[in-house]
Amino acid sequence: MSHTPTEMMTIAASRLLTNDDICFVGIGAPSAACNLARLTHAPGITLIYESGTLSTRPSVLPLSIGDGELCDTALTTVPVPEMFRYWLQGGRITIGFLGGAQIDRFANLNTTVVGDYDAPKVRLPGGGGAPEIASNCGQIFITMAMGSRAFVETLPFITSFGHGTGKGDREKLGLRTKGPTRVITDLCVMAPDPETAELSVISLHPGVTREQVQAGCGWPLRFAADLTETPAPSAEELEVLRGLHARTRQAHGVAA
Amino acid sequence: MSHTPTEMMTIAASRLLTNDDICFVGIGAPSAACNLARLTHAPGITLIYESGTLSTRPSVLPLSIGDGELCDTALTTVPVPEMFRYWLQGGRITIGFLGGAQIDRFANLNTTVVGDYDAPKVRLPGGGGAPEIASNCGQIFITMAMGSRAFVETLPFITSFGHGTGKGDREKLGLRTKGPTRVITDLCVMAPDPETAELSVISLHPGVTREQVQAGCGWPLRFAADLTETPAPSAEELEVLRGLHARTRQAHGVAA
Amino acid sequence: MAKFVSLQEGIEEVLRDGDQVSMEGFTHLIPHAAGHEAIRQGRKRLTLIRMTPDLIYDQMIGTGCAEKLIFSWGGNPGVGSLHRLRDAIENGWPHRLEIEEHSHAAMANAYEAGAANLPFAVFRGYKGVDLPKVNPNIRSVTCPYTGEVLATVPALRPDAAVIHALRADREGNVLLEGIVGVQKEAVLAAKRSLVTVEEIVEDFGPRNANAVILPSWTVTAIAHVPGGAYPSYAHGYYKRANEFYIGWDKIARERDSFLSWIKANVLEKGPDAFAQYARPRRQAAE
Amino acid sequence: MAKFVSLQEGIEEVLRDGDQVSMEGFTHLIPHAAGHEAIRQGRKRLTLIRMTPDLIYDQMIGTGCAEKLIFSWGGNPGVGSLHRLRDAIENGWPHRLEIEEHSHAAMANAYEAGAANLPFAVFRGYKGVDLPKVNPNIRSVTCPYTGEVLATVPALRPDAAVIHALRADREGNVLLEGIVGVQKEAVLAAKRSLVTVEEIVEDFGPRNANAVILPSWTVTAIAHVPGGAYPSYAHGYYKRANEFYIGWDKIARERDSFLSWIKANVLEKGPDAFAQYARPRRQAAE
Repeated sequence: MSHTPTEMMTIAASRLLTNDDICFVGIGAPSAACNLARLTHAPGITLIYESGTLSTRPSVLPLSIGDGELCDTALTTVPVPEMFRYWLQGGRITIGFLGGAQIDRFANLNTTVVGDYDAPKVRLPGGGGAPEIASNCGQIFITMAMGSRAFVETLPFITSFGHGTGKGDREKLGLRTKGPTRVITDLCVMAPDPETAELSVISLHPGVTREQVQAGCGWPLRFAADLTETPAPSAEELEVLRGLHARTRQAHGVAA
Repeated sequence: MSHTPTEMMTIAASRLLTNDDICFVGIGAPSAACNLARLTHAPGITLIYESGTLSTRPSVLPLSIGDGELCDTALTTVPVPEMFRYWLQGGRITIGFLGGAQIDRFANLNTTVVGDYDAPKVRLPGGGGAPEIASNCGQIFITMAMGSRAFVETLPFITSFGHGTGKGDREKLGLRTKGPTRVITDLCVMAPDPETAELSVISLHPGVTREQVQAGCGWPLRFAADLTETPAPSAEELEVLRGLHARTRQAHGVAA
Repeated sequence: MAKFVSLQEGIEEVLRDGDQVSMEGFTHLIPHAAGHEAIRQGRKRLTLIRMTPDLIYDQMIGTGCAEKLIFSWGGNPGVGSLHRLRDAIENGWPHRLEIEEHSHAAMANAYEAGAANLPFAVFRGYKGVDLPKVNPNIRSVTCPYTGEVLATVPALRPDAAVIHALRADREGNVLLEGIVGVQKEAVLAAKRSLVTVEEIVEDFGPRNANAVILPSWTVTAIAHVPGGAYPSYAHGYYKRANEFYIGWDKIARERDSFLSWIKANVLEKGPDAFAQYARPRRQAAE
Repeated sequence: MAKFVSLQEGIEEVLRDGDQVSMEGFTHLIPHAAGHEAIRQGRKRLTLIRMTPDLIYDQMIGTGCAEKLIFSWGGNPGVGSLHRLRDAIENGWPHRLEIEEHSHAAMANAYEAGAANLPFAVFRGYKGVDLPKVNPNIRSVTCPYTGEVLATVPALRPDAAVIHALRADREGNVLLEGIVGVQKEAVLAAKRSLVTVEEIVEDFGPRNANAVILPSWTVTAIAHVPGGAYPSYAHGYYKRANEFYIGWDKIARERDSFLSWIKANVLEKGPDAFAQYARPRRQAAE
């Protein structure tokens, strides 16, 4: 079966999740990846949405983080202050998923503003849960489609902290969590270099060249010495993901 | 109908409560007084027990502050941290009821220890909710049976703060609540003097003399210029109070 | 004790020009009908507080109700930008909008502190990020035991809280269920509160002993506004109108189409315009 | 994920000599059976933490399990003194007991801070009272916005939390209902936890969307111990045995009668001694 780059991105992200993970899930690609994992190789995975729903098992993807479907299928639903105090800050989340409008080579993210903060060129939605998701989850997976306006040399604003200016910066801030360990894009998968914490490409999706990846990135990209090819989506992965999207479209009456 | 001093104490306390009050209720005489008020002249009174039960309407008196009866008849029950944060510290309680092993002339209370703290003669239960009830409720009613070992010249330990060493001490601590406004005993009712905040007797229970009251107090007691006699319990008050106690005895299989 | 009022009376009494107001609802139970009434009554100079200022605040900002916004995520969930919010920040239309920006964790903690009558909240956050550089209200305290430096935010203590809830009983107690967000905290933190409800019942009947209930004496006024959360949803009554959220993107993108929509759907309508979206309890959602 | 164990295994695994342990329950759901098992297993040098150390801690202190007590109200509720606690503090029997004393507000906030993974809690309390003079852990911070000085306590982060709950489902999720006290906070604040339950059900079935539930992955071990809260109670199963609380005063008053009672009712018994107090759900309490 052929597949789209977005499907490859979602499937590559889903493969990183295990039965034992407790995921703080954002809307969009992360939600699709987490639920795909739950419906395939990780049926015991625990999904938490910041609206307060614990251990939720939606049969369709939510359009927002507070859809009724999430609550209906949750073990229980807690107030939002409790979610941020007992559950996120409580250190109980193993994986946080983040996306962003912009990312730099150390996996810092911007979702706040392009241009000057006080006189913005483009005002983005803001951080929401991201600043504390980035610091309080055991590790962070980032999913973003590549493009030179998204993968940039310098961020105008750091909304959530990745690896700062390089290895050791998290420790200097007193952070004991790992921060971003994988960036899953529509073209490749990146990971911070063990020595420098700079993102390097560790696998290319099937059919994607180094040049294509570099073209979608605003800084000179590094490639890991043992660069591999991301395994193509299996028939089961594609089937389950497409089924999920089809159910979602039917439920919402929209493309999602 | 004749009545006991304890009945008079409970009834005198109940009369101070109104339909609009929101009471933080302790076990014993306060619980009886609050429920008597609810079953007579103040049916709309709101009773809160520190176990988390909001707007509870028990038909029998609880033996502890966490009896199932309180929860069964409550509007809802909140966790204990929420009780102390949103409800007590939240400043939502108009009346707090306190008792104690010992009281001084400025209505400070001791329920912690007699003798030295580190080598106590008598170890009492401790403060429980009292320190913050005393500071966070709109005003405080104290109910205690008189006796020269209870009404003392000097407290060995201040468990909860009344009026300190006199008028103005609460303000100096930044307290905006009134503190103790009435002490209801088995012999009389006292109130802090408007000028000095020292307790003075404002009404004697029927048949009680000034000498009897002084005999039950370890400091030279002041009597208000307009000293009155506490109205005797009405037939209805006694009937409702005794009915409450009878139901309680039957439910608990014990005297309460 | 809460009094029962019409939506018009409730907004008149509870929400005043110049107020700091929280109209909360975390995707679920967003008080849209109350927002429309505030627009109709021409409220001005409001400081709008909301973790997720979505369509309701886009509409209030676009019609000029707000002079300031305190928020943590301003987008159309699952869809994209809030164009009226962006137009106000980027271009000062219809007039300049001051912003005070936080993270969700900060806002949630600030509501919690407000409900608890504390002047500030402590949490572990804002590490390594730029928001503290542009928001002077983000400060810190040092733990007196470990020496750790933790972030602080001022407690939120709005003049008014406006929320939508599922049911009120005859005594004016208010019940929420499902995704309860920060609404209870917003009401307990506020000086005045208005709750619009789907349904008024004689009493709540059998329920979980720990149900989320705001006692009558914590609420200023209650208005019966069935469907009042649309296009948000009311758990067990009606579902979220996702198509409206998607359609809003087009309506709000241009000033003209936005103003036309407001005229036809807010200014020329009344509170009962929402009744068409109401559904009987437990049928629509199952 | 929580594993299902016998009470004996659960105490062996979760509660170790020298631990700081919270055996919580605010009148309701006090884990008496687990306390007896700890006595039978001869736990030593424990720091016992509890807002209201009632009979369960009186028994553990009298049998020498504890070297320290962190508490806020130590009495027999509605009855009077805890004689074994007093004998330990006043006379050092069976050995010296160190105490760290707080108010309820401080303890409740300290559990909340522990569950929230904060090193300390802030609250408005301890004004004008003597406890800060004898407890160096009561300190203060200054509000960075208003300058107000507020009280602090260190967060409680016990090694072990032991609670009794109503039901667990087959996945090991734990449900509480009624007076829920600080038990959820105690488990979330602790490194290890043991929950004894009245009943194990296939699943919880229809329930309030906001029911108080501890997910399986927050609990170390679950033991099925029907009646395990007696003489405390389990909401909807059996009532509080007030007569036992009253009778305890006489048993605990003298060392001899206490030791005899422990021998006959704890040391010579097993966990199933509590089964006689169990009642089917919703029959005893209605």
